[in-house]
Amino acid sequence: MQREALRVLASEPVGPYRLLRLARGRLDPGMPGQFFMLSPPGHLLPRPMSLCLAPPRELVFLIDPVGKGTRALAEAEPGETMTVLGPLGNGYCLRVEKPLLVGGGIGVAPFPYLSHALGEPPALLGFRTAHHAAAAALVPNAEVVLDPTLVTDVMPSDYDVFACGPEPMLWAVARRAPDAQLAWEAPMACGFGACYGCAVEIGGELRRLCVEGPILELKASRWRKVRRREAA
Amino acid sequence: MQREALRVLASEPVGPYRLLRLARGRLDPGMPGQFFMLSPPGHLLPRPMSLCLAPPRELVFLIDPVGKGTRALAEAEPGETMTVLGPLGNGYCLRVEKPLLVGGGIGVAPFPYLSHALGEPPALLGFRTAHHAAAAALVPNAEVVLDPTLVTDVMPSDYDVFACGPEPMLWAVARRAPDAQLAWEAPMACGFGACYGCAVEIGGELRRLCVEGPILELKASRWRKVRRREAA
Amino acid sequence: MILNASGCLDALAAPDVARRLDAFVTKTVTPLPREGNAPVRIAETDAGMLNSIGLANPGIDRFLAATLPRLAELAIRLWVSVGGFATDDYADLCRRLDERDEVQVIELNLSCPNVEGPEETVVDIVTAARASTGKPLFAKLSAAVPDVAATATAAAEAGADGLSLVNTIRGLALDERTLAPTLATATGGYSGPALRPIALAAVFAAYRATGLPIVGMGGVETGRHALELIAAGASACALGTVLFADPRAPGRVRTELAAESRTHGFETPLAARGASHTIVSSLLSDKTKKPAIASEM
Amino acid sequence: MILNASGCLDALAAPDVARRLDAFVTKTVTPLPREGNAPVRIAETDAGMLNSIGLANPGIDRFLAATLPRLAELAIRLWVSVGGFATDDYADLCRRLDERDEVQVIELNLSCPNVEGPEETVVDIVTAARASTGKPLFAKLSAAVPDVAATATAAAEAGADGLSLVNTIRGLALDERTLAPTLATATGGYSGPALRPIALAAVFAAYRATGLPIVGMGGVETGRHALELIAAGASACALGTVLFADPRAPGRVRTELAAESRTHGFETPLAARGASHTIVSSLLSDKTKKPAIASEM
Ligand SMILES: Cc1cc2nc3c(=O)[nH]c(=O)nc-3n(C[C@H](O)[C@H](O)[C@H](O)COP(=O)(O)OP(=O)(O)OC[C@H]3O[C@@H](n4cnc5c(N)ncnc54)[C@H](O)[C@@H]3O)c2cc1C
Ligand SMILES: Cc1cc2nc3c(=O)[nH]c(=O)nc-3n(C[C@H](O)[C@H](O)[C@H](O)COP(=O)(O)OP(=O)(O)OC[C@H]3O[C@@H](n4cnc5c(N)ncnc54)[C@H](O)[C@@H]3O)c2cc1C
Ligand SMILES: Cc1cc2nc3c(=O)[nH]c(=O)nc-3n(C[C@H](O)[C@H](O)[C@H](O)COP(=O)(O)O)c2cc1C
Ligand SMILES: Cc1cc2nc3c(=O)[nH]c(=O)nc-3n(C[C@H](O)[C@H](O)[C@H](O)COP(=O)(O)O)c2cc1C
Ligand code: FES
Ligand code: FES
Repeated sequence: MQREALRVLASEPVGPYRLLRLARGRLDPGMPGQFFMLSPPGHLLPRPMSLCLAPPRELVFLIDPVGKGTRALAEAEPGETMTVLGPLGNGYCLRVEKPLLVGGGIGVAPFPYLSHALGEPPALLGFRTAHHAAAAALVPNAEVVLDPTLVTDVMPSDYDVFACGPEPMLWAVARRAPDAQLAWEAPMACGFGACYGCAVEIGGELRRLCVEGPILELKASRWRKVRRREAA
Repeated sequence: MQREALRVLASEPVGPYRLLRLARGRLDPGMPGQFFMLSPPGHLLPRPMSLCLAPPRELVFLIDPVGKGTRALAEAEPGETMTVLGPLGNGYCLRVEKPLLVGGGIGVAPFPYLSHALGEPPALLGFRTAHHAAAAALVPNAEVVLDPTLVTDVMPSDYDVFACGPEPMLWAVARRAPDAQLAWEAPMACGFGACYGCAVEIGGELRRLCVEGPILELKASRWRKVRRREAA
Repeated sequence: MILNASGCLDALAAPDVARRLDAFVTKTVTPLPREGNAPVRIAETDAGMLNSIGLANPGIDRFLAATLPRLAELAIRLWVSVGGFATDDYADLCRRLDERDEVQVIELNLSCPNVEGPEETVVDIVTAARASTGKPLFAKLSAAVPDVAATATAAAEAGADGLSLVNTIRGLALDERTLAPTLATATGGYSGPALRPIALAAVFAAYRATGLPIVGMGGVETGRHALELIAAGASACALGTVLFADPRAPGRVRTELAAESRTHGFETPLAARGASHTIVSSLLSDKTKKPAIASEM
Repeated sequence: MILNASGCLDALAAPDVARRLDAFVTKTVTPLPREGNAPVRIAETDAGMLNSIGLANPGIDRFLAATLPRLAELAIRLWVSVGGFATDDYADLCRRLDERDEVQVIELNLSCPNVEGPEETVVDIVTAARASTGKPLFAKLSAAVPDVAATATAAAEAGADGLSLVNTIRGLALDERTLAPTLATATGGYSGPALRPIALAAVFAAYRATGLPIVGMGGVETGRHALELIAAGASACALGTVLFADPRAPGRVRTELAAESRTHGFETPLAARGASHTIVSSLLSDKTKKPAIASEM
């Protein structure tokens, strides 16, 4: 766990998302599926972001500006610095035979780096609109489906599935591929086990996603995720 | 009392002070001795500042960066906007026969505008150092004295004195010229009578300096100023 | 409904500002005149400000004789805030105000941190005040209590018609250079943006506990902030610290509030009252069920 | 002395951070294991954050059997924070900890806003705890009381050896889009920069009232903030919310504090303890005299 103020190299639009390129400094890119805490300028708490790409001397993140913090991250200008902590959490286990990446929306974020590590396996990506699907260009060998088609409608069986996306998608994937490695999300204040804010129910107990996850398999234990409140 | 976001035209060093030039907008410059509330970017409360100069289409302030707020005002960059409220309070009464301006340190701030209104009468200005005395160049017909000489050591009698400066100076001036018009200071949160923060003792009662002042004559009533705490 | 917070506007010094309000709330009036505390009385902090004005006011006699008639000339609704040092003080003040038609509402300041607090409890004071006037009584409470819902309930049961939430909380600022307290009284009342979450929580708890009309306040600067207080349970909103920097806030916040309300699907701001609770309640009842997905697994 | 604030660091998950502290304070341990509250449990606000963790902890049995031995391996001073729902809980917890040499200090959490508070008073709990252990007892108090000096005095008289000030204050945040409470529990504990003036005031009042050792906390982010707490009366300083964004804060704040202290003419940070009071006291005695200038006029 290292922490450093990194220079913003570029912030490029990718559909509705932003690809944020940071100078890597002395930070280690870690394993695919691991994440970093990025401190948005003017905010108290950092925000968790999966590493998207790790070209030489860079760390690259794909950001969906859904709220105050992610908007501030997306608006960072080249030349500014941004404080980054990581890598954090447990990444995907890469020793599988027949990998398939299954993702939805901003869930594609960790896939470019993951795809590279796995030798560019096939990927199946679902998006709300063609505009959002611009992010698919970052993932090699990707097949795209758009709403109302769901990735699980067209997902082949007999693959070792790596999934990342909205919770309903993860549950649907897990029902069809019980061995899938799923990337979960929870609001996080620290990312390194200090705050107990990121609790999800694992094995019948509330546990810290940043310590036990964010990649979790369903098969390991009968577990349920406490449903996050559906706002209105 | 008008309020407007004014454009910063320039911020020029004058010795240790800053001359802040703002586009006047639709604000009235008011009478010499009146003041404006300037909102330092990033701060909750505005800060009171005497109008220093009123060239066409401008409002100009002389700022001594003594604390967080004044530092933020002094650091404003051309092109930024700054919210300004005013003119506020009661200015100097200009119907006098033989005016003399007596000031010390940042107390010279209202004198350029006042001098202009009075037809450039003589001025006697005291400063801590020659560096500070750079501000004297803004005041026509000024004679400068430097520490350890005090303005009251050399102040002639039989003038109608307009004074502005640190409190000990004001008291010393008033002792030698009981009719002097004195410009007082107090911390102010609002400048228009809303907060009761600027209380000073006038006529034996705590009253609002922004409503009754900031220009007060000593002769009008026997009054004492509550001594502001001398820090350490 | 947009009001000023007591002590944050003098309608006689700034009538144009006061006229933009739905009602003007006076600075707290006490039985005897008070000069207030020695200066320095205000200090800015990173996320708010401190004040130690100390209820400077002309006292009830001069208020009734001189101030109230002049306020009445402004032709706006008048709320008079009263404060005292014993139950009898409040009873007397209410009795005196009860005779005056100019006064629409009496706000009982039960919570100023800058004077020695009344020894008697909220219940005693509200009960005594209730017996002394037929005018609507709003109890102004502090959030610096272990359980604001309990205090609110006590005030309601004693006869308060509404609540004003929240007053300032005790804070301290030290001089940059000397580390001496900036205020002459050392500590003072903390107001402004830092209070927002505290005010929201207090309004939320008091609304749930009492359902009474509530004037929400604490760091309101925008229509969004006002809407949040209303969603938490306020029926009106008061502007305090923001007025010092922006005397135009009443008109601005009113416009923003109307727009924000529509953005969130409410025809009027008041239609949003308590909206945050509706969502919570449905959640709470959800919790009694097993999460659907869990039972599937 | 730089500590972490209880609940803001897990020394086992981040041993390198813990080793930079003068003592590590555990998350509050309760008699039985607690999962804590349902998610969402954290929310950022403009000048702070809210949490509703709800004292998630393994319970005293598992803590003593599994956690404490592992913490002891870190070879740092250990403070154990305990919390309960009745006086007996605190007494039992203290008795169990009293037997363990690994424990240097027991902190009594008397103030968590995320669980139903203990019904009995501070006095009862501190008295019971005092009777159950010879270890130093620090009473952790809330600033959400009408008179923190009175609470502090009560804790001191009941036998507390020191005070920890302050815990979080109840706050609420609403979702940007839906206006629903962000936290599943609706309200939560407010911490971070917004608390600074409140914490300073509480430390100032408690120091004056008791003179006890005080761990000051609330929004500390820099050496300057730590020095202010010490000048107000703290003898140590704890880092909470700042650790989430900056796990390097212990070392950084320590360096900054040493430098700031020297800038203000203090050889060590502790030499600044209570400095703000000295200046105040001389002022207060000033006030009894007539201002010199006034008598001249
Ligand atoms: C391990 C991990 C990796 C992540 N990787 C990425 C990534 O690569 N790219 C990316 O854009 N986002 C990623 N996220 C999600 C991202 O962290 C959140 O969207 C962000 O923290 C929201 O902050 P905000 O201030 O913008 O939103 P807020 O204003 O705090 O909230 C906006 C909305 O998002 C919800 N929300 C807040 N935090 C989270 C969260 N952590 N997870 C899910 N919903 C949340 C809120 O409930 C609210 O509805 C990741 C999250 C985790 C836990
Ligand atoms: C009517 C009026 C006109 C003024 N005109 C000018 C002017 O033209 N140019 C100028 O540079 N300054 C002027 N001042 C003073 C200026 O307003 C203060 O220096 C400023 O408010 C300090 O803010 P700060 O945040 O920088 O300092 P802070 O960090 O708040 O305080 C720094 C130091 O200044 C002291 N201080 C704070 N406010 C005041 C105050 N209002 N008066 C005296 N001391 C204070 C504090 O006690 C502290 O010692 C005027 C003040 C008044 C009341
Ligand atoms: C300078 C000042 C003076 C105040 N005077 C009073 C008062 O006389 N009576 C009262 O009930 N509240 C008083 N208050 C508290 C405000 O009415 C309000 O409750 C508090 O400031 C929170 O609102 P805000 O954050 O919008 O300022 C005062 C507040 C300030 C800042
Ligand atoms: C996520 C979180 C969890 C906390 N858990 C506890 C706890 O278990 N026991 C306790 O006494 N205080 C707890 N606190 C309060 C802190 O110890 C501290 O008193 C408070 O956060 C103020 O300090 P800060 O502003 O530096 O965070 C917690 C605070 C936070 C933010
Ligand atoms: S994010 Fe803080 S414990 Fe997981
Ligand atoms: S500055 Fe607010 S009343 Fe004078």
